[in-house]
Amino acid sequence: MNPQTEANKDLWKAIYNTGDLQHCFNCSTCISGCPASFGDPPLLVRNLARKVMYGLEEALFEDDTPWACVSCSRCEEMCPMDVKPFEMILHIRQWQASNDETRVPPSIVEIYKRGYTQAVGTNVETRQALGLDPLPIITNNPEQLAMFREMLMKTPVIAANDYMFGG
Amino acid sequence: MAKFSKLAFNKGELNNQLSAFFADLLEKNAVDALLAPMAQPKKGVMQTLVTSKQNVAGADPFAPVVPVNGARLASSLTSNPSGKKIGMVLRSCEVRALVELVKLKQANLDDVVLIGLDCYGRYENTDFLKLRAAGATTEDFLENAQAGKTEADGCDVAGACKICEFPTTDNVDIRLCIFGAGPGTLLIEAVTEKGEEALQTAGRKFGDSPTGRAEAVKKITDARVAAKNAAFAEYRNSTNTFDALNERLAACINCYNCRVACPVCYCKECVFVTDTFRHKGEQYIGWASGKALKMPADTTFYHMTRITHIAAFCVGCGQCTSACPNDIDLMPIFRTSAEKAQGRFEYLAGRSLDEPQPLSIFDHDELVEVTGQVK
Amino acid sequence: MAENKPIGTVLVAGAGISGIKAAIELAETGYKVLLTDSSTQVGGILAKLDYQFPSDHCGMCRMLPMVGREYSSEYCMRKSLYHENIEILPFTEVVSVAGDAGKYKVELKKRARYVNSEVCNELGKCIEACPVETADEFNHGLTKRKAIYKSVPHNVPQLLLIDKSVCTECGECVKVCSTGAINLHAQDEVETREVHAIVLASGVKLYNTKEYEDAKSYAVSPDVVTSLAFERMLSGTGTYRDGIIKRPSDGKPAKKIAWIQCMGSRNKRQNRDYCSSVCCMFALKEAVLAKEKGGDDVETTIFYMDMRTFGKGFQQYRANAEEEHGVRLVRCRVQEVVREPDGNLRIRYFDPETNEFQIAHYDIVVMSTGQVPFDDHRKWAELVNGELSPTGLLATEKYSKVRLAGKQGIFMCGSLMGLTDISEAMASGIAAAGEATSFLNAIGTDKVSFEDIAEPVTDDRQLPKAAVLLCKCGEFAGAEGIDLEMIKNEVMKHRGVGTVHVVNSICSEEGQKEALDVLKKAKCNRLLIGACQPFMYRRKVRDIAKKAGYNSSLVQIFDLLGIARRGTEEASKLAWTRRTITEIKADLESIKQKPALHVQSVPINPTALVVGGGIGGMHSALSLANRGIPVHLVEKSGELGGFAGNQIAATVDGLKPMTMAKDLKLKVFEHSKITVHLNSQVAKTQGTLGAFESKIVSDGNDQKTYLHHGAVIMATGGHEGKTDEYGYGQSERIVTQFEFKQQLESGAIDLSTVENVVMIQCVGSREAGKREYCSRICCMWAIANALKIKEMNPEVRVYVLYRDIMTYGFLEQYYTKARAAGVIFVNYDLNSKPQVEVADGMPVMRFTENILNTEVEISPDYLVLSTGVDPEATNKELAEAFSLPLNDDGFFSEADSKWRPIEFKQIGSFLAGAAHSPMPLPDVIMQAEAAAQKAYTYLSGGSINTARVISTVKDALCIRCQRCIAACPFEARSYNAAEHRIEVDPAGCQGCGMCAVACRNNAAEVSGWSDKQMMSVIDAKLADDLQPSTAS
Amino acid sequence: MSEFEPKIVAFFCNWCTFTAADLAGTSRLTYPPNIKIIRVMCSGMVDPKYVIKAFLNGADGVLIGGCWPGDCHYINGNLKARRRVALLTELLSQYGIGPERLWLRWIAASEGTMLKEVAEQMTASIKKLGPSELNNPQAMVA
Repeated sequence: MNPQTEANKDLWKAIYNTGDLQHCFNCSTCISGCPASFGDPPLLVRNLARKVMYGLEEALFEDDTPWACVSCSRCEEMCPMDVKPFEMILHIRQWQASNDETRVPPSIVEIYKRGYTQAVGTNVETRQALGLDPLPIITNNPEQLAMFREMLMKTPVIAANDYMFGG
Repeated sequence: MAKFSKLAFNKGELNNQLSAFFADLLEKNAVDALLAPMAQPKKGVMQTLVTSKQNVAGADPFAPVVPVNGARLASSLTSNPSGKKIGMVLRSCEVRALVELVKLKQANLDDVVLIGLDCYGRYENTDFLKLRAAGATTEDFLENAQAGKTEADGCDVAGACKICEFPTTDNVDIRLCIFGAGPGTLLIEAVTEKGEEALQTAGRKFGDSPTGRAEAVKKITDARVAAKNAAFAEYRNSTNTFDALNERLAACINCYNCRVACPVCYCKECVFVTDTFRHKGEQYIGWASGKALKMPADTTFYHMTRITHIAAFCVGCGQCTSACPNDIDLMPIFRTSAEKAQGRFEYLAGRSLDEPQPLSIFDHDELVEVTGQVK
Repeated sequence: MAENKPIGTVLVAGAGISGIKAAIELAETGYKVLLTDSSTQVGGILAKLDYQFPSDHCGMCRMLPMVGREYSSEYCMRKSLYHENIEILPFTEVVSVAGDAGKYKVELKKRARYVNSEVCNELGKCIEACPVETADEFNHGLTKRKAIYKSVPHNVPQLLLIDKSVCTECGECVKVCSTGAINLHAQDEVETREVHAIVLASGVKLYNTKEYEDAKSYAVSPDVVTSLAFERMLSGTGTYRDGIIKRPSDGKPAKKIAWIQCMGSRNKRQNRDYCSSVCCMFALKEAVLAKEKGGDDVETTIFYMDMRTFGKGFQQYRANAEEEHGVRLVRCRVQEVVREPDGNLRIRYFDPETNEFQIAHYDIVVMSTGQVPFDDHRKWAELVNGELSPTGLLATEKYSKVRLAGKQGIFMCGSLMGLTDISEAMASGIAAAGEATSFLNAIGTDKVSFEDIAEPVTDDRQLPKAAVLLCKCGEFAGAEGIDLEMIKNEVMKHRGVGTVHVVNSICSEEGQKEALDVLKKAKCNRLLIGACQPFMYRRKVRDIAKKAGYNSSLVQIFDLLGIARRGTEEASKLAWTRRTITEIKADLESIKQKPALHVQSVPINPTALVVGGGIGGMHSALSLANRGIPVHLVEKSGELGGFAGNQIAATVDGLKPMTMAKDLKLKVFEHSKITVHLNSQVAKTQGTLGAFESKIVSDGNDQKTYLHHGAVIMATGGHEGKTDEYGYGQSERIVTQFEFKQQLESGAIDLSTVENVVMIQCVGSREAGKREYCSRICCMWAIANALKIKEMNPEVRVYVLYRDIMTYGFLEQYYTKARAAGVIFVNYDLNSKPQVEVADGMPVMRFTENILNTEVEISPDYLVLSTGVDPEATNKELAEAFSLPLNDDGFFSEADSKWRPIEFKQIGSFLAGAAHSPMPLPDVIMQAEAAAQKAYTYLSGGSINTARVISTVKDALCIRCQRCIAACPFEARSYNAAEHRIEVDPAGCQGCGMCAVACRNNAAEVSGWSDKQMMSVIDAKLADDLQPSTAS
Repeated sequence: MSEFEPKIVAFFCNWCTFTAADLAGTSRLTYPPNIKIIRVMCSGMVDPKYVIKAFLNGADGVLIGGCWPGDCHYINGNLKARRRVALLTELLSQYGIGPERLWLRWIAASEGTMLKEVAEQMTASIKKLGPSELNNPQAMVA
């Protein structure tokens, strides 16, 4: 690869503009304990940081591994140079999603629709059996749900792809 | 390729031819002076230093006698160099001792042309004089020796020579070769450039070939080695306790003559004659209390200490045995110890000028077995 | 009568090795020293280390004085330290510092130890009786100790103390103590002392895994230990007496050991953005030792980020560790250690070689813990109201590592300056002492005169007649005592004994008075005293003997208490009494044969020769000249200043070498005591300490001058390395770091037209067959240039291809700053070196981006090569001229890489700066100051007292075989060709006796250790104990 | 005669082994009294004459204690001592005094326990070997 031709050296400004990224000295602490690095292909946060540093736009664009991150933030806890790699992962996801709507994860549609990505509040009988009141889920409270949807619509990813959310 | 120059001689003419050769060396300034065994006016053959050709007439290098090991003489001549180029005619034990003395800064070979002799061995000095008086000649000795017989009416060559595995000389510039040279012929070999140059200035022509020399040398060496191994084994089995050693040294009177004769015992004054060993009366009484103290004391102590001092340098010339007024055969004591000591450090006395002597060097990671401790 | 100026006194706070070195240097120069330490033992961290690299062994005693050695202790420093001018106060803290420069009042709190060591006979009964057991912090809790304990296993005498935090005051110990040494209610004592200067050497607080939370994910099992704890596991006196390394949890021998580097260091998140400098070498050494002690089947792995082997000989040690000992280095910092149910420790790491994750199991994991310096600095800043620098450390004067900013008369050294390795601690200790002596000299304090009480001239021909005194102090009355009366009668009969007298406690005033009377009456000429702890009272006993007319070299003290104590258990009192008699008779034989020895006074030409007029050379010259020592400064070029002084305007850490050099040049030329010889070179030097003669050849007018001087300082410096690699010379866009800096500063490079700059580190360095050492400063040069580029034009892309970035210590923050500025650091190793071609005058490069595992092609506008530092070519000729050794890399070889870094083996010659090895400017100046101080110690007196016990040559016996010259480890013997005899340098000789053994007939002999003496001692020792001695 | 008590002459280097002996003394590690300690400045100072003198005067064993290679205060004294002991054992073993009677051991200053072990091992092994032939009154002391 030739950084003079195939790289956008200011890519990091577009993706993760806190200046923390530059502190990375590739010590591999983040990846040696990362649960997602067991996957195939493994999530290598160190390599993502490197790609951002070099400005390898296409390679980063097609890279699916940021989505494998389970947000356990171990990398953030242990990074000696405070690069906050978990933050970087989120920023990469945002950057990918805002430039390619296929990246928008279906779970956002779920959140928009039902306020949660997973079925919540379905365990009514068990809670009653245990003498607990039912969960105050947002779908039982339409105004809140509307306010919630209005707020979501203001976020760039949803605003740019309003067709997905029954506009 | 070694260069040989033949010196033919009719019967009885060996010494004359050699004198002529030495005279050429001097006359044509191949060397400024020559140290060679020569017949003395009255009797016997001794190393003699001459500077002009008319004095070499008595040359008799192959006379089977070495009254004093030549290394000691070479040391006196060169430790404070004369500035003159000296030719020295020496046998293998003398050259090997000299190599050790050079490393001990007691001799300097820069202006020396070493002329090595093939050696069948030497008689004790008294025996030699007796044989010469009875008319034996050097050539008779050489012929008998070539036929393997060194014994002559009751006398034989020294014990050290019988077991000496170095009949020929190394580290020399010129060699006078008689092994395997056939009757009436002697080959002068130029070993180093210095040797070759000296021979050329003396007008020698090269081109002859030493047919049969290698086999002859091998034959003699193998016989000597076998004799040595037998002698060492016999000594080591018989004398393996201090008691046995004391018995062998029983006749010793601490006259220290063996030290004087030894070429590699280079101290000006032996520590045993310095005040370190001039004890007080109370000390003798202390040692004798409850024991029987043979006087003079420090006999075994002297011999054991001398062994530690020269074990690394001993070349097995046998002069210690020859020098002992009470006929103690010291040579086996020193040669067996020397073989073990030099063997332990893979060192051989007299082998090479640039091989460091065992106790002058040491290494951080060697001899771990001595303490047997891993870090 | 000149008004008597006070004797200069210096407080050295902290008795680690740098504190000890500063104290010894000051004491040797003639000043009084108060050496305090908060712990009970002398030696600091080093008391715990049995092994130091590169020899992988100790060697601490090699820092004891060489010339004035008989004024100090001459035995292993783990036992204890003693010097006539040093007063050691253990377990003592500095509470307050009042007054200012030259007149300080310091308040010292001697903390209560509850055990009075003056009387304690260390029988150890109290320790056995004590019921309380707690973790022994000396072995990092791997072993146990009692409430009353010996703080350091190998100190003699043992300073016992009670740990009141665990002591239940049950009084068991008091009951069993036979000397009443224990007082449970002792109080701290506070004492105020006046000193003229202070040297702070309190060392550094070490990171420990309990206190700091970033260690939580590693310290998961007792088998995860710190590097210091691991040292205790290696030590013979440590946790496992047999030295075999076992797992602390279950004692199983450890066969697989891992080290994790940078524990607590290089961690911006925990705001410890610094490197602790020594842990990499620590780990390499421990790995090598683990294999040597544990056996070949021990596997050692070190997880690291940069293997920082920047010092002299460090890189070669690493290469040897990898090749000879198979230590495996893995460039990956691990996130956690997991303890498996079976106790094994699991580590998952990303292996750069295979580019895959690996999981490995280890018996022991060692955390290479570094330093946490800041609290000590705050404490000292308050105490001496000094300033703190932005990095949180005590601020120092510009260019100086040892002079505190704005605090005249207060200096610091050792790891207080930031964790240092041993050779730097030594150099800083000597430099601090140097600055202190300059200060004491300036404020006009006086020195101790070493002339002892006049040495009585005894008639050597007198028959030896010995007086024997046996000290009977309190505890001999105890059960295990020996029968002094029987000894008295028996020894009286021995020939040559004048009197035998039992004295009551020689340590007390009355005892000493009684002894003096006995000695005066007895009219003997030799004295043998049986006392306890012989080394404690040696000076007092010698003074008594001299007052009574005895020559002090004929006084011998033997440890009567030691012999008595050994006889406590099994043997009967009678058997031990007879053995004591044999010991006494052996000592009698020894002193009977001993000649009276006298101190020789060697005249010293108090002039110094400094070779090399760079910043280091000029600094040494000025430091000496300011103390009245005339200096000849010889410089081979036409001007002073050297490489840094003439060609480096500014450095990244704000130093201005050229301005500093201009100022130094001015001072040097103005100084009346300094004679400068430009365009001159030393052709030949002969002589020894105090009497050197050097032939100087000045090519200017080709005349030879002969200089006479007493000492030599080699400050020959170095210059940027040369190379022909990576296309250097084929394009003016391929330049060295220094050339790039020149062109950048001169404006020859217009950065606005530049897009990409690539730098390559370790060009022709750290490679077999080339420069096999690390030049220590080129990483900083590269980073400085990179930061300069980014500052002038942030748009320029800068790549630095490196193998290990050597920004040790607090230079790490510049590495962080460079990355933050966008510089991209790309790691390469020897089998994937970058490729460079030159196409129409421009460099075209290909290198491997090892993180993304792809090939990168780039044609940079500039390719900058870090070519390291070469020694001066003239070192070879100078080495021959001075017959001083060079190492294989072409730098001068110092006497001892650790313990005598700025001295040569040959006494009187010193070295500093790049002559020793490449180093940054502040270190050059520190070594220059240290070299000046060493020279000053010997030159200041005009003459020096040699030791009594030195080698002599009896010319009559000497055959000049020169075996003794090769045998002398200190090159203190030479062959004088003109006079054809062997000469001994009386100041250089250390009395080791190796020449005497090499000499066959005692022509060479060490006075006081003659063969005659030794053999009579052997006789005496072998004489039957039981046999009543005969009339002799 | 009571049980054979060997006499062992021990040359201890002042810097390491003598300190270890001191340390063994103070930390109650008593070692057998058969060891007769002679202090020398360095193991490199032990002249072969001393070892021979000791054996000829009836010593049953000679122990030389030195610093570990690399620890020597005089840099290489111990290495020279090791060569001399190697030479001595070669020469003396011919007359019945082999490596089992002439020991060289590295004992560092902090290894009090090692000193105790070495002293005990040597005393025991020479007790087993029996007295040296020169240690009986009838032997003619030459």
